[in-house]
Amino acid sequence: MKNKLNRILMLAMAVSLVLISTAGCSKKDSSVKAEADVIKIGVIAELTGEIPAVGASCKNAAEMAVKTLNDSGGLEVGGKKMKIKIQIEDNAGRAEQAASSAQKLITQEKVVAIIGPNSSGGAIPTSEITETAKIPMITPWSTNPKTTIDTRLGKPKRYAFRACYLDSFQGQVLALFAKNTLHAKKAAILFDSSSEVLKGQAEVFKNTFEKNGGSVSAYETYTQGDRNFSAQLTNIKNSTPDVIFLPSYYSDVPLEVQQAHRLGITTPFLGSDAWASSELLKLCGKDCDGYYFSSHYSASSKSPDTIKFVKDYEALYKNTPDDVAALTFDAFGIVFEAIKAAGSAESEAIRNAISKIKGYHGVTGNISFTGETGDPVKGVVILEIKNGAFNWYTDVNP
Amino acid sequence: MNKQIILSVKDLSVSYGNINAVNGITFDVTEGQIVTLIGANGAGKTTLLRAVSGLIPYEGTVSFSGINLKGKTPHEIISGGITHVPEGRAIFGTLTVMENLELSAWVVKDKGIYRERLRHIFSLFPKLEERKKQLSGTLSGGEQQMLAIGRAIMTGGSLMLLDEPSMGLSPLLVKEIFKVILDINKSGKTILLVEQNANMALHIANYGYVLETGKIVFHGSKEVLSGNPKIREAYLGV
Amino acid sequence: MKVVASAKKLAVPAILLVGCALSCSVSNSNLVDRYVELVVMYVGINFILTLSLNLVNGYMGEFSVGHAVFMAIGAYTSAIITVKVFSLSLGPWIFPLAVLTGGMASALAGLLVAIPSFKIRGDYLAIVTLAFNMIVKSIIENVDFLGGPRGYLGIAKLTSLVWVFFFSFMALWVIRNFVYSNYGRGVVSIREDETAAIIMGVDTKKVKIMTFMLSSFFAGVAGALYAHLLQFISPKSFDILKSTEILIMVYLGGIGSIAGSVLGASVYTVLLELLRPLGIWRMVIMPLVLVFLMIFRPKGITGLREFKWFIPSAEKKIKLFKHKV
Amino acid sequence: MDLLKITGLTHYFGGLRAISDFELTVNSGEIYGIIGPNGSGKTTLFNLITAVYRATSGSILFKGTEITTMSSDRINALGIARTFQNIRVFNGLSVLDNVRVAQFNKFQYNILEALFNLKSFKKDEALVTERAWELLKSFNLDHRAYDLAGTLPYGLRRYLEIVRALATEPSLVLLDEPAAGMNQVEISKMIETVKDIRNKYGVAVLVIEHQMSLIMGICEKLKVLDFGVTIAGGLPKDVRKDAKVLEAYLGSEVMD
Amino acid sequence: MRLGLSYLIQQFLNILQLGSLYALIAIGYTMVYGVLSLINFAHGDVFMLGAFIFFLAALWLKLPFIPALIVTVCVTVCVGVLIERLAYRPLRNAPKMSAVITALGVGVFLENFTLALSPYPQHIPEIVKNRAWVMGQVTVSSIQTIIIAISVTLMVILDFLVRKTRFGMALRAISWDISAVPLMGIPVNRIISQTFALGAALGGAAGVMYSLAYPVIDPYMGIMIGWKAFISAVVGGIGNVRGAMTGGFILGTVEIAVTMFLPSTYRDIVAFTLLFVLLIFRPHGIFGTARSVKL
Repeated sequence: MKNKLNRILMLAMAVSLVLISTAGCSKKDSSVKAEADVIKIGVIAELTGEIPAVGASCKNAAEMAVKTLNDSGGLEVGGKKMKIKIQIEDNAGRAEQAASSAQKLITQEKVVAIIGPNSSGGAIPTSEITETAKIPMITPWSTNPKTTIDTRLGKPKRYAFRACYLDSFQGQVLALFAKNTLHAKKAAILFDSSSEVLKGQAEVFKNTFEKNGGSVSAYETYTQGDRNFSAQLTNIKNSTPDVIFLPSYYSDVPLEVQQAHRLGITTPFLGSDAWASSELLKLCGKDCDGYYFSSHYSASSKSPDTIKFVKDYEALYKNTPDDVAALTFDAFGIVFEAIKAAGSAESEAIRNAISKIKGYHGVTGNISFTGETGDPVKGVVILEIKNGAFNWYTDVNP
Repeated sequence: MNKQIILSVKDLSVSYGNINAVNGITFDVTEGQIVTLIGANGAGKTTLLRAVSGLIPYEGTVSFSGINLKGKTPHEIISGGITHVPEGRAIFGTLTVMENLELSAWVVKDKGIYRERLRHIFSLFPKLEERKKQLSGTLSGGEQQMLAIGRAIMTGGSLMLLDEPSMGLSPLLVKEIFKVILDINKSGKTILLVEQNANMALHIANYGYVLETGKIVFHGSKEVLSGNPKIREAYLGV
Repeated sequence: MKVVASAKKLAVPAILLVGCALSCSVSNSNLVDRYVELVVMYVGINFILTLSLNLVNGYMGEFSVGHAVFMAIGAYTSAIITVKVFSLSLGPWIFPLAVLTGGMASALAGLLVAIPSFKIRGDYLAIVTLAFNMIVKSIIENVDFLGGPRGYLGIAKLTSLVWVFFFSFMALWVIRNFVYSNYGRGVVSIREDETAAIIMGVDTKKVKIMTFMLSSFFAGVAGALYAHLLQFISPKSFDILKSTEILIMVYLGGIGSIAGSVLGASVYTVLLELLRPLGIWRMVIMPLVLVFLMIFRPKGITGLREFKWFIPSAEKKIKLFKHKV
Repeated sequence: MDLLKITGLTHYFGGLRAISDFELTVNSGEIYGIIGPNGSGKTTLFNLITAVYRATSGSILFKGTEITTMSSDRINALGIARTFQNIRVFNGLSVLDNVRVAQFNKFQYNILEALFNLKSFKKDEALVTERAWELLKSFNLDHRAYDLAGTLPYGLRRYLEIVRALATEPSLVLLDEPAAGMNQVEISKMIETVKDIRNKYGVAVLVIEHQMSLIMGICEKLKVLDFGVTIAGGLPKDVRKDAKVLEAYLGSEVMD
Repeated sequence: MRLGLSYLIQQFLNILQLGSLYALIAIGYTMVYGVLSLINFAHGDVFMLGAFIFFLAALWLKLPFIPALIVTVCVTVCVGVLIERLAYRPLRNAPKMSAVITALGVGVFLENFTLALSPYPQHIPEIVKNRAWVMGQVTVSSIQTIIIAISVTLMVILDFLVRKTRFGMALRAISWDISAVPLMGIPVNRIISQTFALGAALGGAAGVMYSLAYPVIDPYMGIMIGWKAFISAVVGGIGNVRGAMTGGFILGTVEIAVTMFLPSTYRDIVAFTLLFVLLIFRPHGIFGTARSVKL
């Protein structure tokens, strides 16, 4: 009996070790062979876990970006047309899985750059790994300031970039919008306190709004997975605000808005980029009509790049691309642009080229990097929901 | 009297892990009789009954009215005509007396038979009728034993397995219960009685088997067993 | 004879030394892929977690479902120490101290579950541990000093293969010593028959306190290693899903066995990585594998048996036998 | 000297009286028997002495100390050990460990010494292990010491339970039906064992049993319980002639 | 004004709605626990499946509310019974914890299988026309009324089933002492299957009503609510059907009451601390009793 267990244990250990290393080695061989005319880019997306919709959009846009490029003949690098290959890894929305995905992409798949992860929880550990490995990474969607800053040294990380604007900027824009455009004096806030993004938005909004002479009449929270907001909304209703700021994910928004209406709340809602998904229109129906929210981009934008992107995406996936899709597409665009500019597919060259990008015409607007930080300079779009569509309302540029 | 063998057990063995609780037992029960199995705690009596009613796997054969019971589920065996009053009574404490009886009529499809048996039970145990709405967990030990026997009557069947009906009962109650057992026997049921109270058991039984550590060590008619000095010393305390 | 005896005496420090040296050279050379190294470190951390939960769920037979909470306490405590100390640039030698402090803090928290366990048992105790997990997670979310839901930042990467090896080995050695001491026997006697144990003079309260504290101590150590490996911790990393993951590793490997924890942690962690090519279907296949494994090996891979290296020499003769819990 | 002195002990289960106004005095080194039909409250008595249940009223003095409200492990540390009617050895522990764990109160080492495998731990462990071996040897269980207790045959588990009880170094052992399920040969062996417990280890014994041969063979005094009430007591030879006892326990000879 | 009467009434209605949903799901946990002593962790995911099947029935088959509800319940019943057959029955005699882990595995499987087929959250079309009645400052919506009415009806029916029918008696008999049940000639396996069916039916129905009230559904929606329903079942005393109902309403009340009187951020802390304290004082829940062990 003892011997049997002995053998099982040894066997299991040996098998697992061999499996991991051969899995790694075989990939290494193939990548060595293929390296000549293929550039490999890694994608880390939240395919499973708490925000699978984000991962799905990211995956779709990534596949589309690469397909579009390859169909057009590939990327010209140093006079040679090269194809792009992507390797998509799931991080299940968890930090440790994001880290192992990143490590696997770097050491075994030998990718030259990484797009993703989208959640800050995954993006931060990933950025630490790419920093050590000197591989550039662009997170499409992580708005946490710490993703691109090395907190210990208090200076920007060299290899971490993002395709989106920062939360603080968005929060300020929204607070001023509520104050000046919507003429609100009293605002109520309802947000998901277990989400770092949404809590950040709520805090910045509150500070800016109060600094500019407004008052916050109710500051209510819930946690992820809650579906019943009646108690919080009843409190909000009692505080009689002029506007309700609702930094909530688009899947929660319809519930909140509908429940508010059922409780007889007529105060307008104001949303953040977390609303920006075409799903919201389906989910919310008429309930969200007339509300404003900020976004990274507008699918109804008149920019030719955006129009083409939206058309292609809808043709491929039968739904309107959300901001994650647009940002992922832009992240790829930035990497392609950088490779072209650098004339090389070396990670270091790509990194340097990204940091020098100025005025890249992306789906989500013009994107520039200052060369000092990984945070782009780009504008916030305010959209209005009208007749079951997102309509461009205004742009706010920094 | 038609002396037909109703239950026949051959080479029955049951083991839990490495422990043989019952070790190659062979015995018969003749129709219309009261047969008793006596022996101390742990001698394997309860295990034996549990094997007969299909609750535990065993080796050997058990046949009832000529039908081999091996591989049958307890549900099939019980509806086939064997009832089993388990040790410790095992009444369902959160159910009322009436509910206990109703539940044990699971295999009784005919409403008329159900009412008939209910009347019979209440005539045997008038106390149960008084308490039919009471939660059975609050009954006294004797009443619980009555209910347990009542349930078996309700289930029907021609052979009743009784596991230690006297346990925890005062002498007066024991007498009463044994009287009921005799009555039930007279009404046509065959009874296989497992008992520690050897005196009482042998008193009403026609035939007895003595179990020791999973084996039958003596058997014979009640006169033979009561007369055996060894048994008298070990089990009758005389 | 004497040589053998003294060799045996030296075995533990020797293995520790050789293992440390080996893992040090492996991580400094490029012998092993960084990815493999990372996965091995995950295996190590998961092993510590699994073993520590095995102590409560396997050896003691309780059903704790909120083990990630102890990991969280260890992670946050140690992170605060290193972040604050490192801002004073005191050097990485403080790291083991921080890990141990994380463990201690976590052990103290373990007391909070140990005391209710005197009265509350089984599924009700499971709910107590679950509630504790939720409470602590919610507290972290609400305390700005800890970064709230944004997570705690600025943690240096101090966890290396050497430290993971060192602490895994310590966990194995210490828990093995515990299991084969009178405390350990007391723990198993509680699982087998708590009433009989207390009547036979086992101070069940003391044993429960020791077990919960030791278990949460090592969960805290694992949390500290985790924090300094990923350099980022947030309340989400220690939610009920993490707790469930640890539970699965314990029962997958086999309860009441150190070998079971080794196997459970490695099989689970490695399988999760190996199935990566399946993409989204990975998380569909994984639970199916688990369900089949439980149906065909209901007692886990080892099924209550122990690997002989993990048994102290004096106890080696004890026969291993499958039996029902 | 009074080792155990029980006065006015009463216990109710819900509304049912399990034991009422029970009195008992056991002297050091005495073998005392308690008989009565199943369900008459004998095991309840043991459960009250070892604090599995709390008495509704009455007092239990052991070596002059009030133990009525003490916890089970403290009572054991004072010197009362017991066995159980339906054997409760620790099936998942080896035979040796069953005996070692019962010496819980005898260990001197603390938790840190155990965790780091220090000298004092090893020394203590060696002592305890040696004692366990001695006990196992004298009860002929040493050849199964490394087996899991759950794999022992019924009879050996009964003995293991007795060894485990003795390992706690008690001055009083409560035996709950030690001879249940045994044949005459085994019973005579058990009789010798119980005598040994008293003679070799100097431990007083309080025994519940149905096997008259055992009771009559060893008990110096007897108490008969029926329905929680003491119906007789005294020397075995007197008790067995008591009409009430014959009626209640042995079953009346005649039935109408 | 904040604590005015209409505010209290409004919150009370909220409590009724939330509490009855928790209670419905909790019953599924408690019934299975009653017969098998198994925490059926997959139950929250059966509830999730209920919402998805309802979605499909409404969207694809274009069924109106009542037929869609019936179809959903039928499918979840099949799923519930299938889970019992395939995953739990082989482990009936295995250590209890193996079955619990299997249940966890089945739950994760259901979640991710659904996810693989539908990665985006889905929106349930407005099947029941929602109307709001305003009475003073209290607003009552038709959906709220439907949920409370159906839940209460189901609970009354179930209570009747458990208390008055033979099936219910068998159920209670099994939870009291499973070993003696076969001796009454009762086919235990069939009763267990039926229990799973009933639990799954209630879970499915709860899924339907949940998706009426909160019409966005996703594959992970069953996890949190599953845990909370399980907590409700334990608070009530696991294994006891009335306990589960009470527990559901208690949890709903605590969650909403905390939001009423304290910052909603503290809701989880306060709610779970109360739970912690409750269990210290009543280690077997509100209706649960300790089973005495025979020595």
